[in-house]
Amino acid sequence: MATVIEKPEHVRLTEQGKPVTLLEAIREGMWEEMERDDRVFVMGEDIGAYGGAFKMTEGFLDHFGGARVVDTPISEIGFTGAAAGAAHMGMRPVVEMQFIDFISCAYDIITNYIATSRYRGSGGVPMVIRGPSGGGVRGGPFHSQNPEMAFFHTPGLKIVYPSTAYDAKGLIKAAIRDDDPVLFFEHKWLYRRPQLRETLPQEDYVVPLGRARTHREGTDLTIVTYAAMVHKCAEAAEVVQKEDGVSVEVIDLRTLLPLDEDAIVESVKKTNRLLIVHEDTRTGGIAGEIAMRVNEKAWEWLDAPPLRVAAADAPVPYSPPLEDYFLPQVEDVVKAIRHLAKY
Amino acid sequence: MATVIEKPEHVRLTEQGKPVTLLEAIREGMWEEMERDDRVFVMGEDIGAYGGAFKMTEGFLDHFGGARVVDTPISEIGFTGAAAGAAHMGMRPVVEMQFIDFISCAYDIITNYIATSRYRGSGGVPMVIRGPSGGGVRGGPFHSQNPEMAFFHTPGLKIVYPSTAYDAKGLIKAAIRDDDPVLFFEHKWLYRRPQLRETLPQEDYVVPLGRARTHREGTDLTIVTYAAMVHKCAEAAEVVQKEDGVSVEVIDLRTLLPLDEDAIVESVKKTNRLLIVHEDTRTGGIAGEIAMRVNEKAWEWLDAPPLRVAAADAPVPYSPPLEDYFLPQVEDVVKAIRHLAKY
Amino acid sequence: MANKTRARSTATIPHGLSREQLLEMYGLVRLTRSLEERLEVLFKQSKVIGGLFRSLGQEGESVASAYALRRREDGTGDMLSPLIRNLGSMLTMGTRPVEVVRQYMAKGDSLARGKELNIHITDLDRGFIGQISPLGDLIPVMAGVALTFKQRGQDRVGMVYIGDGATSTGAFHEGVNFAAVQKLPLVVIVENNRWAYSTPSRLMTAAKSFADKAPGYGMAGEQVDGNDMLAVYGASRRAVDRARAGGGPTLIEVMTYRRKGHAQHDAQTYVDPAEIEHWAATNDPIDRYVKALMDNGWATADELTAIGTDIDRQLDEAVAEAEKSPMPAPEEALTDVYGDGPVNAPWTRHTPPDPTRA
Amino acid sequence: MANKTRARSTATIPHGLSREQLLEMYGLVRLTRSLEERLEVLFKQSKVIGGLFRSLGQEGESVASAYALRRREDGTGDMLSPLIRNLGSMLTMGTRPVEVVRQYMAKGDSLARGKELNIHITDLDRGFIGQISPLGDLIPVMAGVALTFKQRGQDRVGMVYIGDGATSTGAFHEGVNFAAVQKLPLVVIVENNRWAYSTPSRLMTAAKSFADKAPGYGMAGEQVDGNDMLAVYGASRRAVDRARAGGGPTLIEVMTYRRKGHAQHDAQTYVDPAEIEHWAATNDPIDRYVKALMDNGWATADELTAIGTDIDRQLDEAVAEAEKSPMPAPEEALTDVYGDGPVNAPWTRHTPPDPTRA
Ligand SMILES: Cc1ncc(C[n+]2csc(CCOP(=O)(O)OP(=O)(O)O)c2C)c(N)n1
Ligand SMILES: Cc1ncc(C[n+]2csc(CCOP(=O)(O)OP(=O)(O)O)c2C)c(N)n1
Ligand SMILES: [Mg+2]
Ligand SMILES: [Mg+2]
Repeated sequence: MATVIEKPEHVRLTEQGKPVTLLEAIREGMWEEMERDDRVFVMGEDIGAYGGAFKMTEGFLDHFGGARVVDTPISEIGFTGAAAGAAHMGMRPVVEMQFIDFISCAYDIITNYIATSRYRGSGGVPMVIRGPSGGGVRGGPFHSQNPEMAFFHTPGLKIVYPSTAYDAKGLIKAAIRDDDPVLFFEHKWLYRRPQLRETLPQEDYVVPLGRARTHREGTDLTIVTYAAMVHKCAEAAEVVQKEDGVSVEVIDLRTLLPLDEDAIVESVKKTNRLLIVHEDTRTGGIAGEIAMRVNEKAWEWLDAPPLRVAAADAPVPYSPPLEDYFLPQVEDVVKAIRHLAKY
Repeated sequence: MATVIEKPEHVRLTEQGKPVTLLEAIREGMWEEMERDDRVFVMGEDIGAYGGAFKMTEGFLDHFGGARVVDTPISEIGFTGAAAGAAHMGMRPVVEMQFIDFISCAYDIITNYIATSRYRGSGGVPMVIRGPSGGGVRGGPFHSQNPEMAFFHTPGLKIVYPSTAYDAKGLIKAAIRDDDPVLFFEHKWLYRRPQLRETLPQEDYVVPLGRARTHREGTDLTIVTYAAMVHKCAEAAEVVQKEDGVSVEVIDLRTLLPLDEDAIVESVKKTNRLLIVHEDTRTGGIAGEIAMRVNEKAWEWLDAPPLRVAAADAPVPYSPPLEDYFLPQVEDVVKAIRHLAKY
Repeated sequence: MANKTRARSTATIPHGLSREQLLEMYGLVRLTRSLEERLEVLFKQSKVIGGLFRSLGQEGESVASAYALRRREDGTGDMLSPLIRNLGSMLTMGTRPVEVVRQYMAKGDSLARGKELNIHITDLDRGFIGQISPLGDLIPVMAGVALTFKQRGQDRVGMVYIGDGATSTGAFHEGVNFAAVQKLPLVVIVENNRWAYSTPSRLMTAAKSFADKAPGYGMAGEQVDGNDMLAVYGASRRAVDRARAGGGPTLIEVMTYRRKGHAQHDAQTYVDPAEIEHWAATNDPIDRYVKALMDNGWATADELTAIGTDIDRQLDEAVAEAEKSPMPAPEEALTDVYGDGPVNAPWTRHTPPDPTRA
Repeated sequence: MANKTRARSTATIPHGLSREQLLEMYGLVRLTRSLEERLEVLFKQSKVIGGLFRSLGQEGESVASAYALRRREDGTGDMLSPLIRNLGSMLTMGTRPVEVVRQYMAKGDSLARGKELNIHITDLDRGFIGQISPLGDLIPVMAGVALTFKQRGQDRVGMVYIGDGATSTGAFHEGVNFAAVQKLPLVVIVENNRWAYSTPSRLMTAAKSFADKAPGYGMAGEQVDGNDMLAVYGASRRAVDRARAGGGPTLIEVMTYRRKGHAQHDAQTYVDPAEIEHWAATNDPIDRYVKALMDNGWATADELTAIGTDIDRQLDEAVAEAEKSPMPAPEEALTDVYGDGPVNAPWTRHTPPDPTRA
């Protein structure tokens, strides 16, 4: 196929059987969806000739042309709203927030217009809003945020936050194919981590939305987490396995909304202990909802209180000693596991 | 004092020893603070000559003049941001959202600029953002919202949501005097409810932020709630008291952020059963955070799982049968109390 | 057949309109006013749930602007997004009165199934998209609609209304700028009715006119007498033609006046009654249109009366039909949140969850 | 003393400036460029944490605009809010180089105590308020600052910068409109440096100029050659005087050019190198200013060299001092969230909570 030949090298890695980073996986996923479905298009700031601040859409403009790779003014309300309008007309827009922090500028149009459209009778709005999220890169208060809880409380939205290259590709494809608006968060600390390189299936696949994944099996304690913390929790799990003989199961939520309650409940019924870990700040974080679901469905199975490890209740500070103190670290998770294991 | 003489009748009710509504209590509180402190001023849409959509500031323009009663264009970002600037210059602005739903338009500037100002080193931003909130008045999806969870997750903000006239007045005064930004939500279904009329102390008083109130004492079960639901819960408590002999304690949070963890924990240690009730939608509602705090501080005292009654996960529908089905009702609370009491 | 009933025509009809079209526009504007009057009666009978917004005195511009669009019923025509005061535009696009009454009565078979209020209604086939309350949001949304027309190479046009007050919103700015930069086929109608709720123009903008905003976006701009239906049609038509020809967006400021309060509860204490009276007496869009039709010999009094009688009958039927409509079933509160099925019912509607038996 | 060293003056100095002021402005713009060069070195040594933004080629307008303000150190002067590329404005307001270096190095004794980055710094006494990353937000904030000047009857003025790209934001629109309606003493400097990150002007606006936006807000507007420091000073001075006299806000578009990439990591692949070269060779603000000073006999080469030498020495000291500054203590991450005390430490820093013993 002519179009395949034209593909730049860096979106042909999977075809060549090469291991890809999380960033490359998402890029390939978007590229493939754009090839598969001419309703799909991308829109955002500096995504055309420049290829995006993180080079996610590098080569897209040349291949797909300006009608499907739309550079916008600095207008998060403007282009997010425009994406909704295009979706009404049958398109499947994927918009990029240059940094996910700026999604806050479009908060009204996302929660009030887009999320409620189907309910109000204006039809479903199949669109994806994606962008680089998360801390640990010395980005300071406005280039490090985890925005999930600003939207988790909005019925009508779906929220995805992958932790592996395989999932990232399968989930971005599922998100683009979904008939409802999906917020797709990409942890920038994971984007190019060599440890996350993975050889992906050559054939088309999706990872269904709304389904958690067991990242690591275990019998003594369940950790529910997502995004960058999946890897920190897995590290902690190794430590306690080795040093304490405690077997920890790590559940990667992958999709936060809708929440895979069944997967959580099932694991808790097996291990009887629950720790929730999120990089996002503590008060009002997702841990509460998870605890509440367990209260409702599996409280009798608990041998210890569900506890949490999270970032401190503060903006994300810039200076390394501050940010490291602010963010949850592996040793915090280890400490919490030990506490719960001997509870 | 000359100024007192000039006060319109409807802000002199307390002086005359008359019982006031929740709306009148807030109005009096603002008036008194403006008289007490010339740094305080009000700003918003249609708040001047018109006195605001709910007539909260009726008479203010005549008395305090245009420099302190500022009518604005339809610009939630604009006037909220301007309030922050004025606060930097030593003022204490109180801005009105015509309906609190439109606070979403100012989401970025509130969460990113205002909430973080002190942390970033730009100084505290003493300002109040207030407005009519809540459902049950057939207002449809954009005149019925409970916005608390959009902000509960933002360190740096305080959130107040009163349920009685006494508290409303004392809390608006405390909010205006506070050195940090306070979101002050006013349930419009309570605004003019005759049952809430109360004769207030003639002398100046404040209700401190961050402290819950025991609305009704009880020994068998604790309900943690706030705003309009306080009254629905009290009604449910009466029902089960009479019909089942179950003694329910109702805690009115009053301030959601910072959360009065101690009051919750103390009550739970006494009753050993916890029900959380909020009018806001279920997933990601405040119930989760409360459950998590109890997990952390009083799990051993629980004889039953903390459960919740909340609105359904949907936008607020307009038609009466839909809205009634959507909102938590007294009978739902009764049902939940009975379930927990015999757990 | 139309020829047979044609009145003696003394002036040529402007803008390439036919006499039939002039009469159709009359019917639409008359229907708009009469339907709102019916709704006001229903409101006073407490049959309208929630608020009611009147467009009295500005119905003409709604009808005349929308009339410039290519109206189809199969989703291939132009698209429009009406505000609460654009009932006339919606009727022009083909909304039936019974649909409007049902909507205001929060009925289960209304277009929004009781989930949304007043004329926040969408019908993609007939070409209208419902606004939501946060003002300005539909500007970017309609820019996106127009973007797809351009992406797809369709010669379709979008039209969106914005109040003088709502031009102050960030959404307006971002949406209009996006449309201008992308040269999208979008017509933005700024309805300058002198009031935003209780706020007069001078507290909304310091600009001499809202049309002055157009050069700041690099788009065409025009100010027009909003109560002269033919002038509004002409300006809208020019803008629509420009858009269809790839000439990009246009901002049209229509000068009109809101003669009623913001909504039913607003007693308009902030307005000099003489001012309202003046507009009613000298500058009513329907009066002016009727005069133009008669003075130019485009219609006879009898013809207009007949149209009016027919509308009144239609409205009797519409109200009767809407009154018979059922309210929605309570459980419908939980449907249509997502495309893949209803959300979980709140557990309190059933037995509370029992963590011992899950 | 100044008299003794005065060069032979052939032309009168415009805008009522003195020779001392001209030299002070030279010192400031030279300091700006040299300090950024130092920062670039520190960046390459990985001593700057996070990004680094250069204002190369546009330092002149920062200094010259800020220089039009009444600068005090006690919180009674004018107020300004600088963007990342307005290091020159901050230095003009009295920021010391060591403060800037500490800030970029994320030191504990920087003005933001390591909590915020680059030149997002506030000092209310010296009259500057730090921007935050979401573009446009400081326009309404500075409008509020100016509102208080008006409320308090103070004859103070606010100045705020906005990039060509950021004029597209809703915050810009709402803030400027608010200032115009309220006739606030605010000067809005639109820095048209032709780029917003990689986006050229034609993708940001379809307007002929950003100054064309002014009439749409009913405010004064002016376009000025941004690399002519005296012209920028003149325009800023007129706007400041107008604001102080109660004439309301002004929008000044300064025409300049961003010669470096958006930040250090940006290789500017989207720009024709010849274009950058052309600007560097023919239209550098410092070169032009030096030429004006010399051609008009307002300064001698020796004087300028002496100023430069002094600055370089100052910068050596500043960098050395900043390097010695300590990083913040980790626990400082939790302070200053609220005024009434630090937030609870995250429990994981201590023993996990024990619900059996609370
Ligand atoms: C963002 C936002 N802020 C406030 C409101 C409340 N509100 C509803 S209508 C209105 C006035 C609108 O005036 P205008 O835009 O001139 O339209 P008109 O009512 O005159 O047709 C206001 C302030 C709103 N709907 N949305
Ligand atoms: C609301 C928002 N969206 C996106 C960004 C990301 N961003 C940072 S700087 C920039 C370009 C700014 O261009 P311009 O306003 O022209 O200023 P300049 O860099 O040229 O000085 C962008 C898109 C942001 N900071 N804020
Ligand atoms: Mg209006
Ligand atoms: Mg620029």
